[in-house]
Amino acid sequence: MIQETHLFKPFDKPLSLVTDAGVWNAPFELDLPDETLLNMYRDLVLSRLLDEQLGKLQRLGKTSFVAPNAGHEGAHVGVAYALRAGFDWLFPYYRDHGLVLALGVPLREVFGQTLATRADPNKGRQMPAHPGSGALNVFTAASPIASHLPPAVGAALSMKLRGTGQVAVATFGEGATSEGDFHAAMNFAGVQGAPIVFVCENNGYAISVALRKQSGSETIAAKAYAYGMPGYTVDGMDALACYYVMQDAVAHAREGRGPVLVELLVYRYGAHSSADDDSAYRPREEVAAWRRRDPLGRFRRFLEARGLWEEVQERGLRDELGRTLSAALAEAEAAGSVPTEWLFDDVYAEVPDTLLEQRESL
Amino acid sequence: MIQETHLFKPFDKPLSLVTDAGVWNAPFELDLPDETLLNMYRDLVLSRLLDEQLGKLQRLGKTSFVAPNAGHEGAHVGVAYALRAGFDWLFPYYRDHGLVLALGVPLREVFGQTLATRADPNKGRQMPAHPGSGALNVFTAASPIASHLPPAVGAALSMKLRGTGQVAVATFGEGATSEGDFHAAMNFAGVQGAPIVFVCENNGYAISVALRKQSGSETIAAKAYAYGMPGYTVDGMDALACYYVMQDAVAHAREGRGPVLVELLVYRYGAHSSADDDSAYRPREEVAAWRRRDPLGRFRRFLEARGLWEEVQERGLRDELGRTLSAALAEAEAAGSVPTEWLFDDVYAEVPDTLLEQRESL
Amino acid sequence: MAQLNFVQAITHTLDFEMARDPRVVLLGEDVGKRGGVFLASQGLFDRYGPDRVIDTPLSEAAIVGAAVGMAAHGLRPVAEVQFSDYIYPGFDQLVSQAAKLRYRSGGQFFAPMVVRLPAGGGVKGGHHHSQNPETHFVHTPGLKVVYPSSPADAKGLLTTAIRDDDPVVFMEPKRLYRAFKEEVPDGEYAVPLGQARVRLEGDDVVLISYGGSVAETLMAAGALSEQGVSAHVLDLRSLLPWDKGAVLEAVARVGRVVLVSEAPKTAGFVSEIAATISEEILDTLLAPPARVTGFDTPYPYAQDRAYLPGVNRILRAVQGVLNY
Amino acid sequence: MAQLNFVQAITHTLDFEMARDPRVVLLGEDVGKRGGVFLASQGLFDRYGPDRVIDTPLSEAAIVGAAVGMAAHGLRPVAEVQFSDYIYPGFDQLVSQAAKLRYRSGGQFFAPMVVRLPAGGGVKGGHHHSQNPETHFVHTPGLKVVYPSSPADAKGLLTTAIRDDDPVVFMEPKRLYRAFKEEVPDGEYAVPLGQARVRLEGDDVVLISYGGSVAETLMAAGALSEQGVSAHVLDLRSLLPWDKGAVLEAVARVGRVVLVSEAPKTAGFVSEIAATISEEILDTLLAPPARVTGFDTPYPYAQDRAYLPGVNRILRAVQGVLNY
Ligand SMILES: Cc1ncc(C[n+]2csc(CCOP(=O)(O)OP(=O)(O)O)c2C)c(N)n1
Ligand SMILES: Cc1ncc(C[n+]2csc(CCOP(=O)(O)OP(=O)(O)O)c2C)c(N)n1
Ligand SMILES: [Mg+2]
Ligand SMILES: [Mg+2]
Repeated sequence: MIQETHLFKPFDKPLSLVTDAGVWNAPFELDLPDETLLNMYRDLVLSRLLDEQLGKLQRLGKTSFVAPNAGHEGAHVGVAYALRAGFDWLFPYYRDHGLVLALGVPLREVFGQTLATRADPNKGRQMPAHPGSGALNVFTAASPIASHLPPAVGAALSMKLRGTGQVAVATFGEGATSEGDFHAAMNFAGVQGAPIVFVCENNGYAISVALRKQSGSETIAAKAYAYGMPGYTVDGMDALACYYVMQDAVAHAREGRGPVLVELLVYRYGAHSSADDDSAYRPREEVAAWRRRDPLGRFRRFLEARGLWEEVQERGLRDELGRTLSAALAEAEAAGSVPTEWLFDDVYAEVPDTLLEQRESL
Repeated sequence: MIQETHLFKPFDKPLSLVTDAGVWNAPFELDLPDETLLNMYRDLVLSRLLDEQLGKLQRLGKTSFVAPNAGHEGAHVGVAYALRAGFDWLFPYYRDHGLVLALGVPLREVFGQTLATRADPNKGRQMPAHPGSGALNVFTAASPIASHLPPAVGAALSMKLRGTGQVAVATFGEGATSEGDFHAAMNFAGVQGAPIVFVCENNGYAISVALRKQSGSETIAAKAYAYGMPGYTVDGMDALACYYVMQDAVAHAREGRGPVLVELLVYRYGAHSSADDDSAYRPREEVAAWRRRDPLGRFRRFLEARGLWEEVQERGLRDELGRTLSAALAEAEAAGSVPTEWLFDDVYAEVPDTLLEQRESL
Repeated sequence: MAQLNFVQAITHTLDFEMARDPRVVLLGEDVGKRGGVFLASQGLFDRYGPDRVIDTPLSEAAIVGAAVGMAAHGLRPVAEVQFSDYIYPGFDQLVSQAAKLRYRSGGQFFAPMVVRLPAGGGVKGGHHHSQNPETHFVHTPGLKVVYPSSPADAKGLLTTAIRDDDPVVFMEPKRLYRAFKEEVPDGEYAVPLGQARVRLEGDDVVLISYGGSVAETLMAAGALSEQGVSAHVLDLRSLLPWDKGAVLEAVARVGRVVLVSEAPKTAGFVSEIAATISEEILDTLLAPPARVTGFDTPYPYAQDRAYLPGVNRILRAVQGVLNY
Repeated sequence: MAQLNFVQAITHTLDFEMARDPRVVLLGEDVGKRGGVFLASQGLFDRYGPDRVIDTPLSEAAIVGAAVGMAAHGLRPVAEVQFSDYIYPGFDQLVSQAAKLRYRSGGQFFAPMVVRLPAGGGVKGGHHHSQNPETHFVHTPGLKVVYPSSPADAKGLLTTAIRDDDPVVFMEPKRLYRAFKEEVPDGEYAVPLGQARVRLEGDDVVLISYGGSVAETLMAAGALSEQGVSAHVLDLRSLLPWDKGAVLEAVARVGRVVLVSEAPKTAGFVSEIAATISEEILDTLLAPPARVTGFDTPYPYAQDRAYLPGVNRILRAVQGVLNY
């Protein structure tokens, strides 16, 4: 849908399809069924509610850490809907709960990972905000920034070599673009024409470091030139713009035309994490201004304008999702905490003698 | 001299000032005194003769390793003449003998480094082709590709912070642009506006790997965009084009306008090193075609066209340089080989007890 | 004398050294306005400005590598890597550039720099906010390695590290950052590298540790003393150079030793101490040198505390050594 | 059976495994047409094409990291890093991704991959073409580490490494690449990891080594035998897992041991063996375990041979142990 004319050019405006007022404003017809639009909205709201819920858990001392997603939901939903869930591979980072949820990772598992209970298929090995699902090809997130990008390229190369028709999608913040691993991955993908879409959730800050201290280029998308691939800059608060650009980018990769870089301009409303206080480095007015561009509000106005949504549905949805969240949380807690002995499993395919001995010494 | 209009744009032709026939063909007047032109030519020839001499030493078994420079001389001389020797800092790589010579590193030291004699101010610690000079601010070359680039940026930042008016120049091959360190260095320099010129000696191959398998971008200079700095592509077989572009780039950096990336298109006539056989991966016709564009021949025709050079001078110069080389080699050999005990020095500012013990155990 | 916790001692020392020597500059992720994620540089941006407290892009290679060049050019950079687990993207700069610059250039260039690394577990950080990579540094000729366990030592050793003419990896046990306060000398205070500190005098068993584990080691010593066992506790403080003299003297005198470290067991730094002890004073040993260490697994999240060599595991090892 | 040198054994094994299993792919700098700078993949590009023998850009992070993703996705990549000294730019991918993938994902994802590393000194390579970084790998839970010393072992262990479901760092002593030939089985031939090889039976002293140093160790054993001293020589072959059983059995029986390794001394892998020996069989020791290693300096150029633990240094250590 997005034509070659939208291919990134320096100083282009970010691509947007729905106005702040919720009006469809694109050079092509909307071609999504109402049901899909409603599901998208549901996922936007679910992600926001999950975020609030996780914040509560952390403040209650039930979990050690939270990485707020609020403000990224439009990007998350747009990316998730462009993928073939369980077929394509997703390489997410720690600020992607909304994305993995929309892709189908069960809430129970997200809570399980947050609380390190047996409900976490990753066995409670990592800090909260590191989701992963073998069943859904969601490559378990790792903390070292950008370190998942070279593996994502490797998986994409494997897809290409074996002609599986799959695509790899990797997400990361704009801070991640400064790491050598970003460069190594982009460059190898570019040279090999690997079927991968690099998705930068550019929220303007890496913890406290603002974009202009992070990167000399005007945009993140501009970096695509250095690797001979197309780059797009997109209004990341516009879920449909994210979706349509991603859909094209994924098709581009799937058709064997090589990798794409997509930059989604978002904002994190909250602090970097539960360990951060952002008041030292971000003006409150800036946060407020971005909040007015909220992806949920815009999508809701869009639905309302099309006659698909009313206040009563909103209340119903929020009630229902609230119950879903509580039920999933209860399930995750009920699964029980991860046993100490699991500490020694999965270092290797088989537990070696040294670790058996060490397990004894506990 | 080189105007903003020459600033790199994708698909620009490489910048050239002297035609293959040796005719000055630039949009501005040549402003170099004859003496400088003659010195440049002398340095071009000296570098070529040194290269031949080192090849011989290696074939005779007198040294273990050689990294041929032939084909890079135009770039080397152009870069060297744009620097303030002994004031600015140079961060060279292993294919830069011509460059360090033209900057003033004594031939004796180059031979000393090659033969690991006491004539090497670096004390014979590294393989041949790793020059360095504290006296001339030539940061001793290290083998890991691109690893000198972050230190070069650090030095440039120090120059900026302290307002010394110096500039750092770092050279590297096009293969080096794939390393994460290249990216880390370019990005940090771009953000900080560090006074550094990145000079890529693009000879089209990294050992056997051709450019199109190395990098997805059309040119190396195009990568400058990703870091918000200007990038130039230059005919690296044209010493004067290299010089004038470098002069502008160095001025740009010195005036506080930030870093620049300069790509010099060259070719290495020989194999990657004395350990390489290039016939497996490079067609002979390609090598022959590039040899016809030789920087020495072009510069000589240029001098001849201006009435500055004749066959008799050529013979005189080559004889003189031959003698200079022999004398320097003899001096370097006479200095005597590096003593075994030096093995334990310079690990730390002072030799620690552990190393004193280990020295005893020899 | 002020009562400071560990991280306050770091801030105070950085401030002291920056005021004293204009060549000292800080660089790292979030070290500016934010004051670092652990607030180790809090207030210094306001005091010394963006030229001396430099927020870097998110690249450890840029941080460590730029520090090398700054140092070679005459500054005294103190680089912060946000967690020691994130040294790896900058590892090549550390081992190939920082550690080898003086050697490869025959002493023409050198890199007087400090790399500060908040390290160690016990903070529910999972495997990328808990590791103890000191062995990698100790095994890299050209580096010096320090790992203090208390606020006063932090000041004394950071002062020395900043003034040292060689690259120093300065590790900080992050779980002790705010654990306790102690008197830290206000003015000039430098502790030489390579000197262990006797934390407790004793005759029945020698306990050797460093960094975060000194806390558990001292607790174990306390428990032992209640049982009438007198432990001699050595806090190494500096790992390269490490205080062979103090270790051999104490072990030779007592004959029994337990080495405590959070790092994974296999080929960890304390293996070096054990090897040296058996190499040099075998005949004085009344029992085999025992190691109590982290496990040979990635650092876990759920079992954060179980991974650490805790008091119980130390006591069991001491029993083994005493009953041998 | 064919007479092959070390590097030929590697090529032969890669060919054998690629023919056998279409999931096996090679990647690295110059591994294609050029066949690798040591010619370890010579001919394989012509045979298997650019999809299975992949020339990569000059980035070890890309090489190691892409191998992780390929492996997780179902291939069996064999990555070549041109010299082991150049693993460092890819070190984070090795320790943070390859080593921890299975663990962090609770076994949902894993990386069956091999990273081949031409390693070691004695080739006039200076400090960046001579290093022995095995200790870094051995100290990284999640990795397996192999370092054979002969063509037949190279085949047997590379076969096992490629088929292993965990990431294996496969080190190759480059100075032995063309040093000698031996019989290498033509067909199926796999040597399990974790089994030392007795290179010589003996009763007076145990010599333990691996990789390139096995050559000098055997020469020293030859010299000893002429002096009437019978050495028991163990070639570890595999460093993680390492064959504790064989080591403890031999040392307990003989009572005297010398450990030989090219890596720098401090906190090197053999320190682990010395520590384990003294921890587990202290009372069987008739002399302190001795180490003969590389020096705690960067690897030099001019003194290339002096750096290596040569026959003389080994013999001196044996004398020390015998005369104790
Ligand atoms: C290699 C590495 N260095 C440092 C960190 C610490 N760290 C965690 S998140 C973060 C900022 C990331 O910013 P960005 O990529 O923009 O993502 P965002 O959090 O804004 O979504 C940093 C520096 C890390 N996790 N990994
Ligand atoms: C980190 C690292 N990886 C690999 C190598 C091995 N190596 C030495 S030179 C070289 C090719 C460099 O090519 P390029 O940068 O284009 O420079 P050129 O030799 O063509 O001048 C390689 C791969 C190295 N020295 N360092
Ligand atoms: Mg961000
Ligand atoms: Mg090249």
